[in-house]
Amino acid sequence: MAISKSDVMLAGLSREQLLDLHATMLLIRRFEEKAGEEYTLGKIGGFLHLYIGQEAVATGAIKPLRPQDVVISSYREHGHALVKGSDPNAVMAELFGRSTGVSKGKGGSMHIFDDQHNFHGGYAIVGAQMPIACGYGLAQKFAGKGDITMTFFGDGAVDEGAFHEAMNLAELWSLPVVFICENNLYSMGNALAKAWSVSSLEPRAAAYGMAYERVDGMDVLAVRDTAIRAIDRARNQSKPTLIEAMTYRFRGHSMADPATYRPKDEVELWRTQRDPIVLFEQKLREAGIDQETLTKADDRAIQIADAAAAFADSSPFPDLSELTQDVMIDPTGAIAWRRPRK
Amino acid sequence: MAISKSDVMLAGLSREQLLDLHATMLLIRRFEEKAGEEYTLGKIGGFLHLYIGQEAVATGAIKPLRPQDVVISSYREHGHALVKGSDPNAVMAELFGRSTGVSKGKGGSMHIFDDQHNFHGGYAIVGAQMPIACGYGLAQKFAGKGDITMTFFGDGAVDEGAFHEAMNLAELWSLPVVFICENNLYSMGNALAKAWSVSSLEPRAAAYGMAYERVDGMDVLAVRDTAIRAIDRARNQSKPTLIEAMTYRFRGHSMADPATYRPKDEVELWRTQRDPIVLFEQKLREAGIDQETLTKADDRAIQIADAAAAFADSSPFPDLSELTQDVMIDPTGAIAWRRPRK
Amino acid sequence: MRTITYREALREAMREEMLRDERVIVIGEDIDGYGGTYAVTKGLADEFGRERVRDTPLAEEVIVGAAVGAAMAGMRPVAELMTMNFSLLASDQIVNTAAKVRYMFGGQTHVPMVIRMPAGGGAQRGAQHSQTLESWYAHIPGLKVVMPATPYDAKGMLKAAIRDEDPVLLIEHELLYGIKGEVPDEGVDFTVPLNRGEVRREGRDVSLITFSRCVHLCMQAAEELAKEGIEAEVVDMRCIRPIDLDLALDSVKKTNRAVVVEEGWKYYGTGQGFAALIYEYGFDDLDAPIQHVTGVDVPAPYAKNLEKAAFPVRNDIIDAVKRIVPQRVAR
Amino acid sequence: MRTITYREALREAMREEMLRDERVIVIGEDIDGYGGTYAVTKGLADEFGRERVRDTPLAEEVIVGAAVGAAMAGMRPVAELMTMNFSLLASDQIVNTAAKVRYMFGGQTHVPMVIRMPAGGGAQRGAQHSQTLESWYAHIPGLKVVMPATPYDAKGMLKAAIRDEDPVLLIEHELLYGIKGEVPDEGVDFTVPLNRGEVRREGRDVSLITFSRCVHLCMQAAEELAKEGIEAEVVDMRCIRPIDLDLALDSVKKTNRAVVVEEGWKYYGTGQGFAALIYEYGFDDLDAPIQHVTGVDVPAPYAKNLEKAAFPVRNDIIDAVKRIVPQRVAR
Ligand SMILES: Cc1ncc(C[n+]2csc(CCOP(=O)(O)OP(=O)(O)O)c2C)c(N)n1
Ligand SMILES: Cc1ncc(C[n+]2csc(CCOP(=O)(O)OP(=O)(O)O)c2C)c(N)n1
Ligand SMILES: [Mg+2]
Ligand SMILES: [Mg+2]
Repeated sequence: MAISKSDVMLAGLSREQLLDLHATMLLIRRFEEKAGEEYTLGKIGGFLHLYIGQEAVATGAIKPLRPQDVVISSYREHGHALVKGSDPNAVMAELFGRSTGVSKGKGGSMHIFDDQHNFHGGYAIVGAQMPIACGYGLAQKFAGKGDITMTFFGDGAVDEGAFHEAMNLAELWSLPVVFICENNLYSMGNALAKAWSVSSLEPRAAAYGMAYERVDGMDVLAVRDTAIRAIDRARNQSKPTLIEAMTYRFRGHSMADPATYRPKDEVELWRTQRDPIVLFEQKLREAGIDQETLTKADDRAIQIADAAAAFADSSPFPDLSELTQDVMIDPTGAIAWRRPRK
Repeated sequence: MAISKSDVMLAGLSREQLLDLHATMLLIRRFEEKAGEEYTLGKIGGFLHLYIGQEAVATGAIKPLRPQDVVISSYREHGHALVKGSDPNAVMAELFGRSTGVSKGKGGSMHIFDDQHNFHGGYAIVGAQMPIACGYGLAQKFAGKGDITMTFFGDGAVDEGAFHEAMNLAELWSLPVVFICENNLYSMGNALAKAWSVSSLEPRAAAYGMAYERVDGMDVLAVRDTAIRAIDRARNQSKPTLIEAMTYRFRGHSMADPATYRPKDEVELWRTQRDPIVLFEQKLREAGIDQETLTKADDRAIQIADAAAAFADSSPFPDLSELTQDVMIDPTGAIAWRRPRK
Repeated sequence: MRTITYREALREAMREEMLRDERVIVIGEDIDGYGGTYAVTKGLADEFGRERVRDTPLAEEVIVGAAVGAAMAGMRPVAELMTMNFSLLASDQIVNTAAKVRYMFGGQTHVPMVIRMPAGGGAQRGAQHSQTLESWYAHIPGLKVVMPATPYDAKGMLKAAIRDEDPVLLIEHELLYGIKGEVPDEGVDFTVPLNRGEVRREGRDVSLITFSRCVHLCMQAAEELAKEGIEAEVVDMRCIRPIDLDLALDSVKKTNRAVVVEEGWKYYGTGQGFAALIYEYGFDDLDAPIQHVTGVDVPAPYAKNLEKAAFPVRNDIIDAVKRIVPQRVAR
Repeated sequence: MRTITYREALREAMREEMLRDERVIVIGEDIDGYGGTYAVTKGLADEFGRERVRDTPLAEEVIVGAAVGAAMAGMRPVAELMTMNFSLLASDQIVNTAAKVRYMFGGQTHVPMVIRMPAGGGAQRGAQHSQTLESWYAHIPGLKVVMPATPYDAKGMLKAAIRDEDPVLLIEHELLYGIKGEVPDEGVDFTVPLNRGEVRREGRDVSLITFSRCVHLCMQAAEELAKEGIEAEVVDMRCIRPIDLDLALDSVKKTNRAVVVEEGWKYYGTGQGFAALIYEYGFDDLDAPIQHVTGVDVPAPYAKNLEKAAFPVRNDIIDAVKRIVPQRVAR
């Protein structure tokens, strides 16, 4: 599955494109590390689910999308938003719960939404994003502009009824939706074997007659290749695809999780042998890109992450009037309504 | 799929066994016809879903069960209860909403339950019986007596999230449950092609790694054969099976349904060419059973059905005190509880 | 004005809005092949095509979830759930998605979606098919919940709901589809606001605070009571969320007595919500405790006689009124 | 007596009941591998084995449905839902199966099952993870719904729930797991009845009617008020269904004033149910309208300052009390 040096110039990508993929993965990594730190410092509250280890999936899959395409994800979504174009400052500020956050500080880590970049959430009920993605796909089909929706979810989400209902509808109605399961082998502390009665999603896709590809989620180029095929199928044939990206989260489920349920060597193996950034850098070096360029990119990522935290920390908390804003568009709808008294 | 005369004496069954299958199918047919009449006369209210056309499925599948095994079904369940041993009088009285009904008249046509014969309902939320059946299977597994659960549902139920969650759990936990989908090609007015993204349940079973068999649901001996294999798998290996029984309902979805959505010739074809009772009688005659025996069995079925209706009609309505009985076992739990005043 | 059924009124509302706005689509189980379980959507697929009027698989969670997503993406979906009982399978999408996305995403999106569904008992449909759970959804900020009692309101409120920018649950009643009432001529555009109730009958002695099918029961009870000289005011609350509280308060200010009438279960339900609010804001106007007529606190029984005893009837209302209105000599 | 945490109390309850009755099993998401999201079930799998303590896939509908079926088939399942927010995915099985089978099958079966789940907000978990929806389930005949506020109650009520023959929803609170309190020594068998509340503090001036975490807020408020000479009685209702109505009525008879305190949403919620019942049966005992302290009627915001403003705090209770209790000179 790995793409060797002999591949047409690393999947035919230009140096710029390659470095962009690299920089994007690094941005996520450094952003997430910073977020983790800030959580420990008490700057971020609630749940914080880091994406460290899975960077190649969001990067490889989302980069080939057009700006008008929609991305919908779970609570582990900072990475997806960043790849889709969201401003790191605004994402970090959201984690801090500040008024400058993408969701005005009202959503938090699990509810990033960025209308401008068509990153449409940030859902924290496992599996719930898949039916919603179907609705987006349906609307896009009606609009007829060739826009598509890509939705991300975990291996645990696959067991929810929502997955089943959404898969069936997407195939039945030929919706332009790319479903990407980020199979990181665990749903919280539950290992795959205690959750799935089968060991791959291939038969699950077949259950709906849906196109399926399994891809090494630690190989950003492989993910990109696979995504391009699925995007094309959605855009040009209005057909869904289920992609199973094999990956691993290097940290606990959330910051609250000491993650004792995974064998130490397993974690070590993935971290040391399968780090998507390390693997990609190796390839880039082999393709002749010098270490300095790579290091610079990392410095830049660290800078952005630090700046984002500084921006967030210096941003104001939402005004208290925000508490009752945005419940509904109709201002008489939000509360027990009282008629204006004459 | 048809079983020819040359089969080992019709699947190796004795004359008594064959006639029992025949009588059982006829009982369902005549019982349901009678129920339909009584509904038209206003003796039965609410929804009434007749099983006419599908008799071979319940008969073939349930007959090989032991009394201790549990059967759980949907709202189209009179037939299953009758095969499991329920008294036609008590079932008909339930349809009439009388105190002599199996469920004391409180359940009605959709909520037949007969503890004595381990017919455990009668559920009217499409798909909901499958998770429940998993629970029964789990309890049976704990009990370790080799009892099993068999559950029936329609082709429409397969698209509900409950199906997916139950299949996965049953296989994952190796539960002794036989899942039987009675694929009658329609869920209410919706034809299969407008509901399923695939055309068979085979890939859906494979999605869970579950054993699967498709069977001609109009051939009672074929159903029986298939069921025996599945029952054996459940009883002796504690493993679930998904059986897809191809069948057809000769009437509308419920008595309220004029069933205009099905092509006339399609209905005609099934009724005239694929009637499970006619087909079985043909075989029985070929095997040397005389017409008189068959006619007598039919007379007997008609008698039972008529007697059941007469019994039901002469039974009293539940006492009004029943209204607040049976909500809970704890009498202080049922209502806003008031402390006994000193 | 013409006289049409509640069913026809709903159908006309969808038809007119589909003609007016091509973003309006209708999805649900058997809305085409079967013409809708209660024949509300009959003919729509033929007129508007099977792209805009879509039969779905039996899968309530994705029906509602897809409607929410389509609404967020710019459509105006009307989702039909066969009955409110099945909305439980979609309650997560209703509560955790439809009601919350606007707020939790800081106002960047909204959900102009309608869910239509019949509720209620009284047709021997048994325990799992006779529920009316509007108080569940009316408990949730971010939703609108309305329950029209007449063909006029059915049409006007459904049209308003489809045009509304927020998610609206329009709850019908299985026993109202056949009732007839006056509705403006076709082509006369009108809507009924989703935040106002209506006094159906004026009266000075007691306020009957009610909604949906019970409005009709209350009207009958009021007629009977009038014969005995008791003039009941019938207040059709119609909107459960938001609630037209002042309508109820004004009525109680006049009558000083109230009976809340609903067919659902009593405890933690709609009527207790109404009562608590009337007490909270109209405590001094009340001369007697509010009486409460509700369905009996048990799962709906099937048997005809039990079911009849399980749901409120006209005389329950009359009895409740007489408990708090001083008997007068008929004039 | 010893002092243990609410979390430990719950764990002990399960442990003791599993020792006592081999029909008791525990199922849920991550109750083994992860030791429970809130570490309540930690160690149970090691002690009782992975047959009786079962991690499930993420599939709330089948978790609850299977628990119901297993209960009907003779087991005593305790199902853990990670939080109450996810119970919506299982609400059909709770409402249409667990609550109804006994009735609709004419008393032939019953459902001795417990669903444990934490609810509530206050930890910046955001809109989809901060809900407390007990009034939904307490609306439904056929269920018991209880919400312990102390380690003693947590243990005693969970033990009672496991022994109960009917389906019980035991709703915990995310912010209570760490609190400590006195609980009888291990081995001392005790239960707390599922139909009685408890007066936590006596007082003559006003009744604070509350439950779950708000009991503690009310105790704090009462301490403060006492400094000003106002003696508040804190009534921990504890059981939402069935409700120990007489406990509330007796208190109000004494104080003639009540404030209902809850963290959930106001409209059509638990507190409105309490209030409506107190008015209905204690109308003449009330000298002022019941005040209502609740969460603000919006989805839970994430930002710390907004979240703080969204849920009740001690001072909200104090303010509400002062609105109806005549100020006295401190003695
Ligand atoms: C319906 C529902 N059930 C349970 C949870 C609690 N929960 C949050 S994340 C999670 C694990 C999900 O695992 P997976 O889908 O594999 O995604 P990952 O976290 O590995 O990215 C669980 C159980 C939830 N949020 N929603
Ligand atoms: C969850 C749910 N959705 C919808 C319905 C309404 N309904 C009752 S039966 C039925 C059709 C079911 O079709 P199928 O599963 O094929 O069974 P069949 O009636 O053909 O035996 C529908 C939609 C229901 N009872 N429950
Ligand atoms: Mg995972
Ligand atoms: Mg069918």
